[in-house]
Amino acid sequence: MIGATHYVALSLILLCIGLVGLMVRRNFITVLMSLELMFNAVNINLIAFSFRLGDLAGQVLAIFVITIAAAEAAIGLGLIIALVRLKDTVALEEADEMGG
Amino acid sequence: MDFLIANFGAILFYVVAVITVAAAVGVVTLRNPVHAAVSLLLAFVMVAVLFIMNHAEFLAAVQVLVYAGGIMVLYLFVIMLVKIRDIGPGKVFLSGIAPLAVLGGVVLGCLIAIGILLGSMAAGDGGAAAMTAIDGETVGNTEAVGWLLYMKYLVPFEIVSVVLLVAMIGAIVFGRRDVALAGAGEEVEP
Amino acid sequence: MKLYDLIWLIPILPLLGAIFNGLVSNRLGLSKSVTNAVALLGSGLAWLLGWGAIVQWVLDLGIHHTHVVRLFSWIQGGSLRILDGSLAEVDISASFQLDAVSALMVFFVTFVGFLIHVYSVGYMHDESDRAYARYFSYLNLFMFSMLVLVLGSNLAVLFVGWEGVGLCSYLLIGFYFEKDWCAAAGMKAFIVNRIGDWGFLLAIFATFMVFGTLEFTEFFPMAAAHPEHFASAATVIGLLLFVGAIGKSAQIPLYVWLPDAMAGPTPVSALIHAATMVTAGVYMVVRCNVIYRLSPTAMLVVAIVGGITAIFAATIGLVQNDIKKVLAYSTVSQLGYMFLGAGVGAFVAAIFHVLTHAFFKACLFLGSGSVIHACGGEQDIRKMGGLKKYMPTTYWTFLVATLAISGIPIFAGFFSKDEILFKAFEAGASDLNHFGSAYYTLWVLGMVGAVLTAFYMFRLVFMTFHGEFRGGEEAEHHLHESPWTMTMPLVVLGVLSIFGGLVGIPGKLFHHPEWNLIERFLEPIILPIGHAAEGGHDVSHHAVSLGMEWGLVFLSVGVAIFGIWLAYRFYMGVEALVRPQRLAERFPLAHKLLLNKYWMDEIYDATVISGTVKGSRGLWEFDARVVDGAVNGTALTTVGSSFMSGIFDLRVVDGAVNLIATCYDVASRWFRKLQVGFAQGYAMVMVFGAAILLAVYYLFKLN
Amino acid sequence: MMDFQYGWLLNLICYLPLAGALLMMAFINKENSTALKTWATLVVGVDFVVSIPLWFLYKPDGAEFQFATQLKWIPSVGVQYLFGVDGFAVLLILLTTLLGFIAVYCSYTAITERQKEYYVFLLLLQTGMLGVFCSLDFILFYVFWEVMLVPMYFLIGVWGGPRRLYAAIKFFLYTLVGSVLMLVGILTLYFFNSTGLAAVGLEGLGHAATFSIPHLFTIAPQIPPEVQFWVFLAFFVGFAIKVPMFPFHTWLPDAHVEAPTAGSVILAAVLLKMGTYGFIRFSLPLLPDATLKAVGWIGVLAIVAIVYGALVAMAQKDMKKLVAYSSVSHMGFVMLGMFALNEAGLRGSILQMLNHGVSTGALFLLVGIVYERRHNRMIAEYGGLAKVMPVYATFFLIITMSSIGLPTLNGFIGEFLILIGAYNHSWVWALFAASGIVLGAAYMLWLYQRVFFGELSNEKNKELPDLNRREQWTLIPLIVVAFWVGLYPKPFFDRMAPTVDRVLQRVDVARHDQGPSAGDHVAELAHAPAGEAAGEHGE
Repeated sequence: MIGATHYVALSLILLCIGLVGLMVRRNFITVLMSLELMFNAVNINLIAFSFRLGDLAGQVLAIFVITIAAAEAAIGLGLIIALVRLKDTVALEEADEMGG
Repeated sequence: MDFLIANFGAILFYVVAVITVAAAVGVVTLRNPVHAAVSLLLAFVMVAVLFIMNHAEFLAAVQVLVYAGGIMVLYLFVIMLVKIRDIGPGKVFLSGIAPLAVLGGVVLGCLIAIGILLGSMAAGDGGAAAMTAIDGETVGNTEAVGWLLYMKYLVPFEIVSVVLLVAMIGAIVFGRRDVALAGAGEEVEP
Repeated sequence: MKLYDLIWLIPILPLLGAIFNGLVSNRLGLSKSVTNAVALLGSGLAWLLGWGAIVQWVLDLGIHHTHVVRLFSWIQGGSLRILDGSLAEVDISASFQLDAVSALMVFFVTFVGFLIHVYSVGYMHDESDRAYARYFSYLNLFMFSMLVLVLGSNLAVLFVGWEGVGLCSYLLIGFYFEKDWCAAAGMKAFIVNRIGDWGFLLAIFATFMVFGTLEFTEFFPMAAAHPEHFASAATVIGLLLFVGAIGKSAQIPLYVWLPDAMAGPTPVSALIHAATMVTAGVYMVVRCNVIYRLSPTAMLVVAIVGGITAIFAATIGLVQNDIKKVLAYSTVSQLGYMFLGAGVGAFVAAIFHVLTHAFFKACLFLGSGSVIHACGGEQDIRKMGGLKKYMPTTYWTFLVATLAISGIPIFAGFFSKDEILFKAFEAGASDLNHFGSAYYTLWVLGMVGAVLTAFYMFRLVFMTFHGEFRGGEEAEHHLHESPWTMTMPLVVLGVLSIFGGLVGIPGKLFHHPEWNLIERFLEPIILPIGHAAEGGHDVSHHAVSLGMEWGLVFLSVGVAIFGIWLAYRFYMGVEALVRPQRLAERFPLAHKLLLNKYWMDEIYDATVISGTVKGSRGLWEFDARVVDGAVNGTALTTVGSSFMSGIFDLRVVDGAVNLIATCYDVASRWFRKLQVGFAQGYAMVMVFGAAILLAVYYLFKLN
Repeated sequence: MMDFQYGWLLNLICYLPLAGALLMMAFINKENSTALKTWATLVVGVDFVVSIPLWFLYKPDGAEFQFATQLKWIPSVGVQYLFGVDGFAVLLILLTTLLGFIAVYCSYTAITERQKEYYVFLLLLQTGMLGVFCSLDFILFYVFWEVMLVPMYFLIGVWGGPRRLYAAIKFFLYTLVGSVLMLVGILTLYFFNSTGLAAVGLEGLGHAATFSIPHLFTIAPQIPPEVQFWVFLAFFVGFAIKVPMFPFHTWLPDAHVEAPTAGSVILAAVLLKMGTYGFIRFSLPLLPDATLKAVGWIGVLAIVAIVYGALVAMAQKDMKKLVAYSSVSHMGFVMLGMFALNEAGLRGSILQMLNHGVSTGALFLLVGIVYERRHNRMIAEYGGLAKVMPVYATFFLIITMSSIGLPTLNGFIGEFLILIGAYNHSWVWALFAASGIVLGAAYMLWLYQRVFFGELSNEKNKELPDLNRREQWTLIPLIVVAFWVGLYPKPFFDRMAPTVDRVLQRVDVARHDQGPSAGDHVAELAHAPAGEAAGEHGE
């Protein structure tokens, strides 16, 4: 029987994949997509427990997460545009002006 | 066949899970951003299936509509806009740490898994319907979520809306050519 | 309208005179005749009205009737819960009463007062018009106060007069205010009297708390009706009242003001400091005899203080050389006799002695004033002598009064003083209140005092009027008899000094008790106490046999004659003045002690006065240093701390901020190297950090 | 409780000086000294005249507060414009208007600089003082209370003696500290009444939010003792500084010494009454429980003030300082009578407030008169003045006698009732307090002797002119009042009796709550052995 454990495991695997992608990819766009993956991993978790605990609050929270994800995507993509305009590249390591 | 019918839920889960993980790996590994985006789209749809399996029909719809329909279009649009398929060779430093990063991700994942296992996941599958009674009347998931969203979580909802609005404006501002350049000009000066 | 309904007018008439002379004559400098007319009219009308009222009162109402005239409600203090738990209204009315004892006092106060007004016309004629008006204004004001005192129908009104006479005494002692010592003497009199008033006030409050009223006609019967119930309260009230009497009547230990009070003009000494005001204490004790009779303790205290004062002052009087000082100590001594009388229960005798003393002591003072006047202000008897031939009227009246005070039969003083001494003996004999031995002792003191009195008074007479004049040639030329305004009162008072005592003949000795007019007259004020039959006083009448009584009379006469003989031996004849000197040389310490009045003034100066003054200075220092210092210290601390906090703010707070900033600055130079600006690197660090945290968490949790 | 008849009269009395001051500022040239003086005198004179009807119109058997005015002011927090007086306040208002007149009248020659500002400040001060006595709303009261401080501060600080700034600042800060604490007390009462004090877990009384004093009287018995205690403490400090009670008195000598004559007169005659007024109006009826508990302490403080003030006065070399310390002593009597908490004591206390205003006011006037001639207040500089200034000496003597409580003058009636009230409370109180009478005589007569008697040794004093007509007329009204009170005080008692009765009723509510022990206090003390009782109350 599929229990919460399975969902959690899946969610964990997705999260880790997203995390690794976040860390290793140089393409800003891909990095953002990895982030989206991580959001989805979280959402899976929320929904699975929402169902099992019979509490709709989890679903509501998932809606918020999706919304935030949308916002993040908008900002992130805006940044990409700006980065491209500024440096003509989507390589994340080029945006290192914050370095000390 | 009986096995299939009896364990339809489980089988469906495993199938969907494998596809999701595969799509996720694709997102991370595919060089071409367009391919990565399509892979991500697949992952989103699979997650939507998982939602349905957990009686979150409304959320599944949102997932498909917003993620698959909205956000992914945005990604693709940007990918098209910047026209950069490959970003060329990276800096030396980066190529050195990639394995380390993979190691870190795996280790953290393992540790979390240990934590989950240790946390004695005694809570079995309740299987409680994601239905709820409102005013003595059993209603559907969408309606229930709507009630909750607009009654109990109205304020967070509104705040999130504002965040979204701000993000939209922010994106527009970032997207303006002159602002980006002016900002850059200032940034360059020591 | 009967005259006794107008008794409130008796004090008011002199008051009007005082106001006119004080505000009009003094300010405008009107001539002396106007002042005279007003002042004499004021006191003279009071005299006539007073006597008229008394006569009508006796005839119409009889001496047993206490006639109260209530003018208006004076102090309304609301209600108070008194000791027995009931509510009593503090409603003190301005009211006057005429009864036997006030009648007696009014009788001689108005009369002697008027005589002394007349005398003052002659005595003060050298003063400037304004000072003259001022003097008569004060004198009239005194008459007002004294009459309020004796006529007041409650303790509060009595206190008005009590304080009023104190004020007038202050003003008149300080009449020659340009002389520092006169002003100081006035102040001393007032303040010492105030100490007595402190007791008096407390007595008033205690009376109210016990009886709920201050009216004599209300609380005396209450006390008399329930002697056991009010006995302890009577002790408290009696003793407190006596504190007032001690101050006003110059008894030990508050007698010190009276000798100094001789700084005032001599008629003032006669009127205020001999005849009337100082006897107010006796009057008050007699007035409150009911209270005293309830309390053996208070009686004994009164008797002891009186007896000791009598002999104490007499010893000082032995060696004084200032004519007025001798008379002053003699007054203190005689007042002591009066209190001794009151203390042994001889209230009538006490007030009788007040009466006779008023006559002969006023006569003596006025005589001394006449002498001083003649000698050009000289008061030292060592510089007098032989005045007999220059001023015969003064001499003869003076001699008569001296015989009276010495207690020679027929003369006024004999009857009253003998009565007091007899009662003291009787109290001892009957073991009054079981204090018999104490009363015997007091009787002995009184007898010794009588010898001393006769001695020092005749010493005064011999040194002043006999022998040779010792004041020098020039002064001798000015010697003259005084004008008639001065001698007339002398003569009147002299006559009274002879015959005044006849109102109190001890009729019992002749089996005619009714001869003792004054005892019959004053009998109504001695209210019978509860179970009168069991009282000690009635028993005492049988304690001394008639023969014994006669014996005592002869004893006291003999004692007086012995004193006179002693004085004659010492101060008359060829060896005059030499013998006393020899005696003084033989007992230098005793002589010095007496001459310096036992150093009482010095002792007071060194203890009470300098203690108060030094204490007040110390307190002032305390106030300036400590109390104000605390305030200023707080201010200073506030200012200082604000200054310090300014520095603190600049150095420490700002410094801390800057220090932290510097730390960060330095640290950031190091840490910035970690900040490569590579976002994914940060993510990696986060991942590793999270991993490490988790690992650590598990490790500890597992353990 | 309120009678609104003739309400306009009270407002007229209160604001007439303010209007006068404004007109003076607007229309009178500051160079025109005669016009300034005339106008100021006219204003205060008219103010006194219009205040006289209060004496006749006040109905002792009428409503508690008469001549009332009630208007909305700040409705959102319940602040009203509430004016009204009882007999007690009527007496103080008359005292204020009389002394205000005298203060202006005595300043003609004493003040030569910045006359316009001076008279404006005096008039403003007058409005402030009258407002304090008229206000029946706590906030309104507080406003007037603070308003009063400012002109006084300037009067001392600008027209004062050499150390005027120190004195002015000390006066201002000291009284400000007190009044701020008082404000805290007021707010506590307000919040307690309206919402309760949630912080200490007390229920409010559920009434509408209001600062109205008559309303607060009605809730007073329900205020819990612990709240009463703290509010009482806050009020006590505020009022005790103003009275001033030992040990808060040290601002007084400095302020008096440095203030100009009129300032001293007003300060002594009226400002000090604010403190005692506050006690009788607020502390006693509003906080009866705390009052009963504080009786012992305040009694002891009052007695200390009586004796201490008198002793310190004796040591003074400066006439004004001496009179200032005598004020401390006299105000000690006022406090003692008040806290005897019986009719006689309270009546005496109120009467003594008036007496102190009259006598000490007159003493400051008298000292001011020689100061104006000699510019020196040191006692040692004088001596023998009775020779050159006989009229002055006479006035001084009468006032001295009034001050030391000679019967037939005002001081006696007050002290007599205070002491009989104190005796009624505890004979030990009376025993110690009555010694103030002896000491009072000692320092005043010693002063009199040193200034007026003796030889006229100082050359500078030989030509001193006696009082002129104006100076005499500043003193005569006070002397008339002194004799009036001394001989026939009934009209005064009639007017203060309703206030006294009401205050005592309000205190008695708490006394009955506390059971019989408080009532038997008197009897216990009266029978207690002297040593014990002295130990309790002595020191």
